Amino acid sequence: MRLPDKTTTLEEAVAGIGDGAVVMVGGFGVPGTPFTLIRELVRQGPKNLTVIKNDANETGMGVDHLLASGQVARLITTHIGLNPRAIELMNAGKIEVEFNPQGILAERIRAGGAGLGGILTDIAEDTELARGKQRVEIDAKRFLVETALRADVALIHADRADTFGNLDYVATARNFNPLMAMAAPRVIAEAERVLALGELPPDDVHTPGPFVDHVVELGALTEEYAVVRR
Amino acid sequence: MRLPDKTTTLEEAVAGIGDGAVVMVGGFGVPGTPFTLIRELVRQGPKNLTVIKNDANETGMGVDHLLASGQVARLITTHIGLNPRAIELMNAGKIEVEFNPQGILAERIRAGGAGLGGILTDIAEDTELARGKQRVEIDAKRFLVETALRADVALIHADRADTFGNLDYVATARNFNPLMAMAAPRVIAEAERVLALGELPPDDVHTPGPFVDHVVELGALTEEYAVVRR
Amino acid sequence: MSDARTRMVARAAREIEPGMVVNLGIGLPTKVINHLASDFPVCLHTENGLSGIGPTLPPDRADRNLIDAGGAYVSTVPGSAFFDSATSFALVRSGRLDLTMLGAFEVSQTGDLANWKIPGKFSPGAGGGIELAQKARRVAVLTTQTDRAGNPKLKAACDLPITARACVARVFTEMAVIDIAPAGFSLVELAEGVSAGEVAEATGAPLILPDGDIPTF
Amino acid sequence: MSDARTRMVARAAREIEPGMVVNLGIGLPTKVINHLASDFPVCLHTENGLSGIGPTLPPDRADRNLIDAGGAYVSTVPGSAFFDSATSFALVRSGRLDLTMLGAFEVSQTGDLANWKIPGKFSPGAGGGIELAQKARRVAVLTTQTDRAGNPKLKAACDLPITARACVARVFTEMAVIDIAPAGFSLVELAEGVSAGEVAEATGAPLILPDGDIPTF
Repeated sequence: MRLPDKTTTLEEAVAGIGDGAVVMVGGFGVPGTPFTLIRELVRQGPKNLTVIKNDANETGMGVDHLLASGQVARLITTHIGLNPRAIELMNAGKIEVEFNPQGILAERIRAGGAGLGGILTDIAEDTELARGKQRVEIDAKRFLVETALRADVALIHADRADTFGNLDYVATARNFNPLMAMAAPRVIAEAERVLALGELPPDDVHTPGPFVDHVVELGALTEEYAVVRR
Repeated sequence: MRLPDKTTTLEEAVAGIGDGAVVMVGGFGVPGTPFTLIRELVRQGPKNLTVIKNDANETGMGVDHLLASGQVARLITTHIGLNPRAIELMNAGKIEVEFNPQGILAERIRAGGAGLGGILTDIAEDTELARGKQRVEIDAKRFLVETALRADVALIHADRADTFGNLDYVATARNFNPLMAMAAPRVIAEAERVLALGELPPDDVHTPGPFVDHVVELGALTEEYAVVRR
Repeated sequence: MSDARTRMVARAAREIEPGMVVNLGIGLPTKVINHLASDFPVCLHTENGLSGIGPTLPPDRADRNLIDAGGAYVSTVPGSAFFDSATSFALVRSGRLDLTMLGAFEVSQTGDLANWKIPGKFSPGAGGGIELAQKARRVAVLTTQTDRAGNPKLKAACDLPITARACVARVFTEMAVIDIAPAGFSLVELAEGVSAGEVAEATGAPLILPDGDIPTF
Repeated sequence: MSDARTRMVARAAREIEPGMVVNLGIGLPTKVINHLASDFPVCLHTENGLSGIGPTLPPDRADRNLIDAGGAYVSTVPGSAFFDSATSFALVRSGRLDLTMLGAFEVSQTGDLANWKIPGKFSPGAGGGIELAQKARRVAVLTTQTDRAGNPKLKAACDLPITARACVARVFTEMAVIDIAPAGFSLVELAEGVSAGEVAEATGAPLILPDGDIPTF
């Protein structure tokens, strides 16, 4: 037995994402954002996307390119304060934005990745974010039903991958990546380095290969990866 | 700033677990079972315990000592087929046993560790394990409510710990340990090696130190750790 | 293992397609691993937290921390990964398990599976069986055609508590390969030297025969 | 930063007890780190996935993959750990965060906090603020006593959308330390040179004064 090879080209990895697709995008600010996969998604041009990402990056970076090209219809997120374009599009009614408490977004994605229907939480009960949500009582305590989130495709940035799609992340570039890498039937990982099988220690793998469909090795990193402008 | 030291003795780590306590115990079969902490719990002798563990180990090993000493009133588990004493005590009505699907037990513990009220799942809907459980509908699909599990104390076996309580596990000794290490207000970890701060690479930590309260270094391993009798 | 059982396990191994992620249940299914070529592209999963199982090891070469869900000492292959029990079943429930092969006490003609409990006799708990049966993309059963008393294990309906409903796609026995078709049990292949009539007789519900020749294994 | 603000931040830093796990929110709270001694036993957490924050780094020594939740380049200390966003908030929601210090638009006399939205003006999303406010074992607020227009931020009730109800235990301003007591805002300490009357005037609800001398900071 040997583990299958999932390496492919950038173009093929991203090919066939259709109009109306739901796309999860890893990253929290710059670290862990799959800038190269996003650029290719802009180049290939599917429209009317629902994007699920912690934030909207900053002007001229990452998800902002998808907003600028008009490919995004809906954004499920936690905080977009660093992207004036996202706020402007939201206020003008040109994109729909759904805000989640950050850890609840993480849990909803994880629930999708874990094949659950949702989770029960008391977070945000007293706030406007709880409006319209279903309640369940357990032992006389009331919980909000937060539904699981899955996507058609997840775009992941890893530090290292092996050819089977085992991934690891570095420092705070981990964030939403391992959660999203479980929550779509098609998971595309860009990696700063792609290693031969056996070069990632099995105890240190953050995302096991069975969750991953395509592995793309990055060449020299573009400027986006290195810049935090604030 | 430096991270606090949580190392202590075996006796002090386990001290004060009261009668009626709910105790989570890591491990799947032999790997990851905290045999030394269990022995100390037997020695200190609290009664009427609820034990949450994947399995009941085998005769003369691990949880079986707690069963033999009559300290267990209730067992929340997935499979006890390798422990005849557990089955006998269950059939005689001397312990109460609650069976869970294995991955649902894992998720219920994780939900407790994540501060959630529970999870929604379609697992076991058609089986007797679903009896009496609450249902929730999402988009016309029916889910079981599986409530979160927390314990008063969690007994964890790690391969390596540092003095702050960062833990890592090896091979299939990981299993339920990192989940249980989140799900109790008092988490006691035995470790085969205790390292100085900075010796565990921060990207490779499996259980972050803030979840852990006490760290006990194991001396020479007893025979239980090395035997798989089947 | 008898020749008939070895042939059955070898046949079941051919069910695994290149690139699949596969979980092999305790008992007969685990033996399938012995029939996979060393260069066959497949990822074997075990629910206690490993993707990329390698060959079973003898005790003197075993790692005390490296077992499968049945407690057998196993090994890894290049590219293996370890993970916790929540992640392991996340993989199962979210559709990443292409195939599982399980043992059975009973299989119904609608694909219900009973393999975890015999009331009053055997109640050790379901372990991970319910999730494997309910959520693997394809569930195959490896079992003897009849129990020790000679009663068919393939029945119109399960009498024992079920593990999951309508989950089994195909059954491998020492006598035959039988699909769960919309109309019921459907004979696909025969073991060498076994007749369709013998299989029908050892099946506890109508057995649909294919048109034309029946392949053998 | 003005002297008054520096004193306020230094005073807030004394709120941290040895052994605590602490999350410092964006803005003023982050500055608290500069007032912690290098041998002080504490674990600083940031919700984007790090326990054990070290000193803030200048851009030329920054690691592009190592930021805090506010986007500032940070460093690690010996014994740091990285984790994903689900684990990070598991730590918050399950009671492992002993203390969080947050900024505020408004704090009510019952401890309600509003710090995420100004309808029609500022709606960037709540980020991780709701969970920090709702689930940290102790929530302290660092804020100016009044907004730029001179309106009190400490009020009988919040007018803005709230982040969490009845969560704030103590408020640090450039003028005073004020507790949320069962009966309302309760003066604990005064900044040097500030009188209790001045604080009461800059507070939008009754201010309870302690018996006897009021300590200063």
